[in-house]
Amino acid sequence: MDTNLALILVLTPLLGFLVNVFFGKSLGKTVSGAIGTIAVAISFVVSLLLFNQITSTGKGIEVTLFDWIQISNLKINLGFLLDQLSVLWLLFVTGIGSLIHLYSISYMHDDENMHKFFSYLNLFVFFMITLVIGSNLLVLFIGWEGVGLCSYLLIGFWHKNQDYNDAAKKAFIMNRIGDLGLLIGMFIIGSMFSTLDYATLKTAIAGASNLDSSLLSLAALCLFIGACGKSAQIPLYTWLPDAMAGPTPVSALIHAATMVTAGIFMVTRLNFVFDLATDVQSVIAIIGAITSLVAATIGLVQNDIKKVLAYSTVSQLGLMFLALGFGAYEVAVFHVITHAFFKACLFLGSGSVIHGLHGEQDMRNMGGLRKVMPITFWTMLISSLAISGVPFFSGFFSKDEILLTAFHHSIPLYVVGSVASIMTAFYMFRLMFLTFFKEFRGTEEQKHHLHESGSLITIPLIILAILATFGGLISLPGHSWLNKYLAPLFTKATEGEHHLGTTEYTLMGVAVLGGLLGILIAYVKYFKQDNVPEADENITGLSKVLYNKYYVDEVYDAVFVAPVNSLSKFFRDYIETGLSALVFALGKIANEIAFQGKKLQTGSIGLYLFVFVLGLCAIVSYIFLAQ
Amino acid sequence: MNVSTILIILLIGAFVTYFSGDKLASKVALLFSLAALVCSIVLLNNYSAGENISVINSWITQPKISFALNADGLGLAMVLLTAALTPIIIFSSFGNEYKNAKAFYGLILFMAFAMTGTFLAADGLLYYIFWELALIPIYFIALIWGNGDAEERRKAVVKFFIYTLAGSLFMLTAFIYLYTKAGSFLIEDLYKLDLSACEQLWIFLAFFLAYAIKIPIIPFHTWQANVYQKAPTVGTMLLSGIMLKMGLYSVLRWQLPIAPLAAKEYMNIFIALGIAGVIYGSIVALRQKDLKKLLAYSSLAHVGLIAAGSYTLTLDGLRGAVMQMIAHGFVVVGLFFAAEVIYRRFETREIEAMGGIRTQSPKFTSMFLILVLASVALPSTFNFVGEFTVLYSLSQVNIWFAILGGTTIILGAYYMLRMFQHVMLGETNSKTFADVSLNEGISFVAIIAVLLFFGFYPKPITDLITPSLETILQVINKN
Amino acid sequence: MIHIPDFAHATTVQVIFCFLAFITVITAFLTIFSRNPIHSAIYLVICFFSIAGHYLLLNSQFLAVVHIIVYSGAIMILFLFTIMLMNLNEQREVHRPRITRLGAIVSFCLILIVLITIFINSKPIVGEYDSTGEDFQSIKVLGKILLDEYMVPFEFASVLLLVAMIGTVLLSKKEKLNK
Amino acid sequence: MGNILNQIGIENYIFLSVVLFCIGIFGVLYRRNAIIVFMSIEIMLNAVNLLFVAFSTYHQDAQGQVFVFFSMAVAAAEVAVGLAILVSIFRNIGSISIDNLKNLKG
Amino acid sequence: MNTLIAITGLGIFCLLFEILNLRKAIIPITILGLIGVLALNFYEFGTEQSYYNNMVAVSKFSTAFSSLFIVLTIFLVALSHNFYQNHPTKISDYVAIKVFLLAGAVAMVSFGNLAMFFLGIEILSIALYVLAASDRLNIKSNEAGMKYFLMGSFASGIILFGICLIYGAMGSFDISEIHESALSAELPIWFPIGLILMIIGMLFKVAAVPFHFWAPDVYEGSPALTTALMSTLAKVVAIATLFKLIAGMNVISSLENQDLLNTFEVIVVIISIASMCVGNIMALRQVNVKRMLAFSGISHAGFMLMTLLTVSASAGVLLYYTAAYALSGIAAFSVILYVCRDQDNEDITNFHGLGKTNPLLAAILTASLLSMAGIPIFSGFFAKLFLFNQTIQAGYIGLVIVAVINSIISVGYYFKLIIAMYSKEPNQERTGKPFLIYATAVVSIALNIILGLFPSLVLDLLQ
Repeated sequence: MDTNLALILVLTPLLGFLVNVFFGKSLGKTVSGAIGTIAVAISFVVSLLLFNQITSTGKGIEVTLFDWIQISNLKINLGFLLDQLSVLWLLFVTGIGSLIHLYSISYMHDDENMHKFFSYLNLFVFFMITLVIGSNLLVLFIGWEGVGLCSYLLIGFWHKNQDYNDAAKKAFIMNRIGDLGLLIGMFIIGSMFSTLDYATLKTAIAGASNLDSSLLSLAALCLFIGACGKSAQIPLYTWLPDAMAGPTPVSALIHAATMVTAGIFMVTRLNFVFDLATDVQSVIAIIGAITSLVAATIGLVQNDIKKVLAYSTVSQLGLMFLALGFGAYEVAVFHVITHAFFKACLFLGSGSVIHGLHGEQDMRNMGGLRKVMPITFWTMLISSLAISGVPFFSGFFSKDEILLTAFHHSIPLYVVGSVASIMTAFYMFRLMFLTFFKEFRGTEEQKHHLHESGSLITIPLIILAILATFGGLISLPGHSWLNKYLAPLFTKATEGEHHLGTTEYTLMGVAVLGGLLGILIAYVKYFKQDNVPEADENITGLSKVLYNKYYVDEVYDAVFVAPVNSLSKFFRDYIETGLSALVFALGKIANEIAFQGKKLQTGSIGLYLFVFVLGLCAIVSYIFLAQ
Repeated sequence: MNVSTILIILLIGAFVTYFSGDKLASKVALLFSLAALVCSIVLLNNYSAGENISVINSWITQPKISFALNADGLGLAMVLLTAALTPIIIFSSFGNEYKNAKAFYGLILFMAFAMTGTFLAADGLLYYIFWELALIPIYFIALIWGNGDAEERRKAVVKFFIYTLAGSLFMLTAFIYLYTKAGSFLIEDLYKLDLSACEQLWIFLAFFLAYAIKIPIIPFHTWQANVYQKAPTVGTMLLSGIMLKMGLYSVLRWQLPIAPLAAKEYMNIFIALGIAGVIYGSIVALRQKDLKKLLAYSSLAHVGLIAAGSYTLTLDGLRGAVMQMIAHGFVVVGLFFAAEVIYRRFETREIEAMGGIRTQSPKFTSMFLILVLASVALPSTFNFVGEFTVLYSLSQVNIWFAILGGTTIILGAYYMLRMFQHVMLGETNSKTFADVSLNEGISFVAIIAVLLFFGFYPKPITDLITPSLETILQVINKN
Repeated sequence: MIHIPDFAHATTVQVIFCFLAFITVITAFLTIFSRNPIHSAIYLVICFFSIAGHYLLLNSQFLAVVHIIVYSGAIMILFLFTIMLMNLNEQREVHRPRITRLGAIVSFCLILIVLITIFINSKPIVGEYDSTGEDFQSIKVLGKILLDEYMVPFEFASVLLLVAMIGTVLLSKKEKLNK
Repeated sequence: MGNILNQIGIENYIFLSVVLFCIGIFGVLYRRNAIIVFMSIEIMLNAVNLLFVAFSTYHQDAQGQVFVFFSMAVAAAEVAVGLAILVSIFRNIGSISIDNLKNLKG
Repeated sequence: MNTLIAITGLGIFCLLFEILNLRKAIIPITILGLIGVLALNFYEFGTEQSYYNNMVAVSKFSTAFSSLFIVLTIFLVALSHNFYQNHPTKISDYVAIKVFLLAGAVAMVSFGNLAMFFLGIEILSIALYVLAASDRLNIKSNEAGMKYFLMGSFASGIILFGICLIYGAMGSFDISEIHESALSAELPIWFPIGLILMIIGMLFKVAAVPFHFWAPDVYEGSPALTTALMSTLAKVVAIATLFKLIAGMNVISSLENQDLLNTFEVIVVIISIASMCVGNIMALRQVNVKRMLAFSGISHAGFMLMTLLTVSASAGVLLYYTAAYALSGIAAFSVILYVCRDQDNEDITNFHGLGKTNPLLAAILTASLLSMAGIPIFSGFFAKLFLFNQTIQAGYIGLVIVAVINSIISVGYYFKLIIAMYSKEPNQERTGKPFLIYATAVVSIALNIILGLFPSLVLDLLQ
């Protein structure tokens, strides 16, 4: 029964994918969209069933399908582990996934390759599910790389544009850098504990008497590098903003709600490993904090609506890692969930805007859409409030938890996190003001066509907005359902719920004030003073640096890509030809000797006989005289 | 029925094909290659049923040389690879017209014959003979049916021939030396030899030269890219899909067990060479202008990793290497076929001249992409299984090896995707690109099916090769 | 060591040997150094006669006669005919490059020194030479040996001569160029 | 009668023969006139013949002398063939200098 | 002995046919006769016997090599038909000379007395001088004949001097007597000097460096069929005789007694290496195919000389090597004869596109070149293999490595020809399919391959 359920869970999206691949074109756009959506929806239903089962029994379900890879001391099964964590993830992956599929039916309706889009989405869901429910690291790795692939496919969905293709390639390769880390981490773990299976690993670590802690730290670090790649943390974050080249639903699903949280999932999954590697945990926290700040600062000045959201995603992911770094896994998970709600909603909202403007993404050319697109506006506003940490929206609770945790561990990181939060509030409302308020700044042509999106788009928005509002309820301070639910996963006693004391309330207040401050500044700057960001060429000073993302891409290009490319050219033009010439040189030398030798063969009998006699003398004297 | 049947089928096939005339040649060749495939599957069945399908007959009395074919799991796996790829390769050529087709297909079958023999031979000399025999057909295939400037081609092909022959002659010398010690060329007698460390080193090096050139391991690879580029695609497929594996297979079968001390002593150097090949090949591949050359360098990178895996002398390393060999064999044949498919339509191999194919040919794009992804070892393809195992084994030797070798997954993705982007994506190409025909599609689908099936379920192959690899390891570790 | 003849107490035989040897060597050199081929041929004839003298000294009269018949009588006549036929007597040899002469002299000295040194270095034959007293070189004995023991080579020599004959014919025969 | 070699010594014959042989070699190398070269070769053969006879006496054995007959036959045959070749060369190029025979080289 | 008599008789018959005006029958009857002789020779195989005061000593060695010579002569006679088509009046002479040459060759491997050896080698040489110069109106042929003659007689003189010294030391020309007394410690120095001079003379005949200079010029200048004869039969005869001399006169043991063995072996090794290197490297830049094969022959001489290091054990190997080499040589030369019929030279350009115009002949030439290069399944490979095996067992691994390197170099020029045949466009019409040439080519290459598949057939003959 469990096996069947698990298989249905996994295989329905795959089936959807296959159907769409092979028959999508002939089925027509709507049907193929429907098939895609239904496939994910079925998975969602199965997830619900499983959730129900888990909550009632409190025990995870393990399913082993067959032996997959045999390595001398490792036996790797293709198997699934459905426990609290994975089912939780399943719920929002398939849930939000279904919504976004639904949304896409309308959003992508004008695209000739819609069936392809749905097949890729389904494939993504398949891989994401695999990632989440794999019973060992290697199955996770299938999903891990698989979602990377889908991300590649979907970013480059409009493949006629080579810039998009570049972005897709960049995403894939950046991810692969992380994947190498993950692989190495797996290798170390595999050789240390002879297993990659979560359950076995957990017992093995618990039972191990004298662990080589430095090796384990190394493993944890490598795994974290993997997480960095997938979850867009410094230094591997640059792909995520570029990934916005893909269709907006993709950004919502993959690059906001689900795939990018895989890193957090993995770290949480292996909490027992990271718990033992405290120095790595500090690294994670620091990197998370820095990422959140850096991304937030860049987000401050971006003008592309999706780019703002992308940097915001990076920033929020940074906050989650901050929490992970303190071992507050459930807090991170909480934020993952709330973030999934409001960020998906934001992206879909922005998608709705872009859809309405026929592809315009520059906020400088927007404005005043509040009236034309009320539903979009309201849902986005709710989500913005949530992300800014305005009280009682879901983001408030989760972000607050993170900051609280940070405060308890490290004041500096707390400050960094808080600053990032304030900035978040600022740029989110900068976005809101620039997009929805004041007058429309686009062309007349666009203005003429402005309209609210259809119901297939607005319904998911509304659902997500509701979730973004109330999502915080699952882990109210002091009465956290989530913490209880997740408790079986963690070996260490969790940080526990923070007692709501003075400190906590003060901090909460500070956070709220900070959020409001950000909103206020945005209000003043973009509503009151009616500023519109300058055109690209007029941006100067610090803003220019920020606008150009600290030139990180350029630096990477100069430090990594360009050297590799010139090295490649150098190898191709010099080493290869040189080596080749070296081999040919042997032949040339022989030929040259032959050429010289030919001169010796003069045709003169006298010379021949002379050499004959010399040879004779040499032989005879060597044998008889050289004693 | 024993393993010589398959050799006989292929040999007779070669002659029948030659005499069947230009028109029928391709079909006859396909028929015989399929017969060989069927035969190899039957043999595999018999083998798994525990039947003895090896052959040993004395051939030359003095010096003692036997006609000995030994079919163990490893050999059979390679035979199966050959037998499966040959029909695919032949079938893939159906879209091309070759002048003097009877000779062309005859040579292909003959080459398959020789390569199969190499994989099966259990007598050093017989093995050497097959090894050399395999060289002749490919030489002619590349020379006569190749493409590009004739003078350049001649140069490349002759260099290839002389180079590989040079390496193998040293191997022959080593074999003769072994014979003077063992009094027999039979592999089990050679395994039993107790050589001093110094002797082993020299023998190891002599073998290494032969294999390093054939595989190729840097810096002995300079023949490769040019020949791949100049040879007709069928030849390139044979070379990269099967012939390279001869070298790798031989490392496992001959080099390591015969000179284990040297292998152990200098393990790190040879692993490092393999890994250097990975990195070097990947980097050079990045900036190639010719599609086939790019694939050639990618091949260099992949086989570097396989070689590194073999030299780890661990069960994982060997097993991973073998799996990777098979996987790489299929994938590289597929990729070269994709290059050929493009060539058939665009008459060019310059990457610059391509692009914008995707919009015109969704099927081809999908299949090509799957092959590209398999080549970069995406999990769920067979290549991943192999690569993971190899990298794991490397990590057991030294974690740095795994890290450096692992760069293949980054660099590999970089150059392959870059290639894919420039070849397939972008604005629709002005030239029309007809989507794959049924014939072409069948070849692709066959390859992809194999890669995906074993990607999820590599157990049959693992079970097949493990016992023989364990035997080899026992020999390696005998003292 | 070289047995330097003691001229003061030399026996007749030794004197004759030295004389003949001297003639032989000198005429041999003259053969080579003469500009005119006819002179060379004549010197060579003298050289052959001196060699025949050596044969006589060694008491092999039959061989000496045969030698004179074959060499002076046949071979040299052949040479002379050829020279005359080609009208070569006046022909002046083309200029020989110095390097050729130098090379010839060098190799001559070299091989002479090498061979002589080797023979000098070898242990000398000490004591009396055998003299069985049996007749071993009369015509009778030679005939017996030649036609009994050496019958096969004798016959085979005829094949040799036959081949030479066919060869010369083949080389000189003019064909009708009918095609 | 005693062995004549008791008075002369086989070594002297060897030396004489070697000197003669070397003169022959010298002649072959020194002269460019093919006829003289032939003659030099005859000198070489005669040097050997002389030594044969000397050895024959040394061993008191007739075989050496018998061999001289064969050697003479060979010399005659060689001269015949050689002159035939020479004649045809002379017919073709009107010269018998072996220096003119340098078409084949390299 | 019977073989020798029969061959000589056959030669005389050939001459008679001309008198009887049976010109057309000469070649078929000669071939039949030679086949008969071959049968006779086979019949004698295995009998160890000496005839006529040990003038002719028949042994396995001599019969085996004689058979090889006879086979080669059959091929050469068969090729004569087309080659001498334009010289109908001389054909009997040509054929008779070849048959007598064979008699000389047989005498050289079955001699029991140095007189026979000397006469044999002279018959062979004189016949070759004649054949080399036989294209009497062609200045190149004249030159070749003259060069060969001068140098050959020079070498004959040295051989004769060697024989003389041996006689001086031994007092006998009989091989078995020499064999026995060679071991006595009281030998004068004349014996080893004589031996060395004889060996040097024979090295000239096999064209080993530094006595090789004549070979390329003579091969190039001679009529192609003569070149074929020289590069196959003559070379094989010479090396076999050299081997027999060394084996028959117990050279190794006697040199060992006199502490000269080491230096002798060093000399052999040096000459062998030099021959291989010079032959192969010089062949690289040759344009004329015959000249190229001459250099290739020099290098093969170097290979064959390696057997002299292991005289006691390598008779079979030598037989195999010579057979393989000569058979591929015959096959190659048949094709060359065909291709260069109407050409005044044998440049590689003549072979352009042969693969297209005459695929069979091209394949045969390819096969024979591959055999010479030592590529498996052709007997050339096994020849090298057995040779290397033998040599490594004797401990000369360095020599083998040099030989291996040389094999690699040799591929360079063999493949030049193959490439010319297959990857260049034909530049001339090639009409006609002369049966005898085709037959010779096919049969010789088939024999070559059969030897490759069943090396034991030949190899075990002399074990």
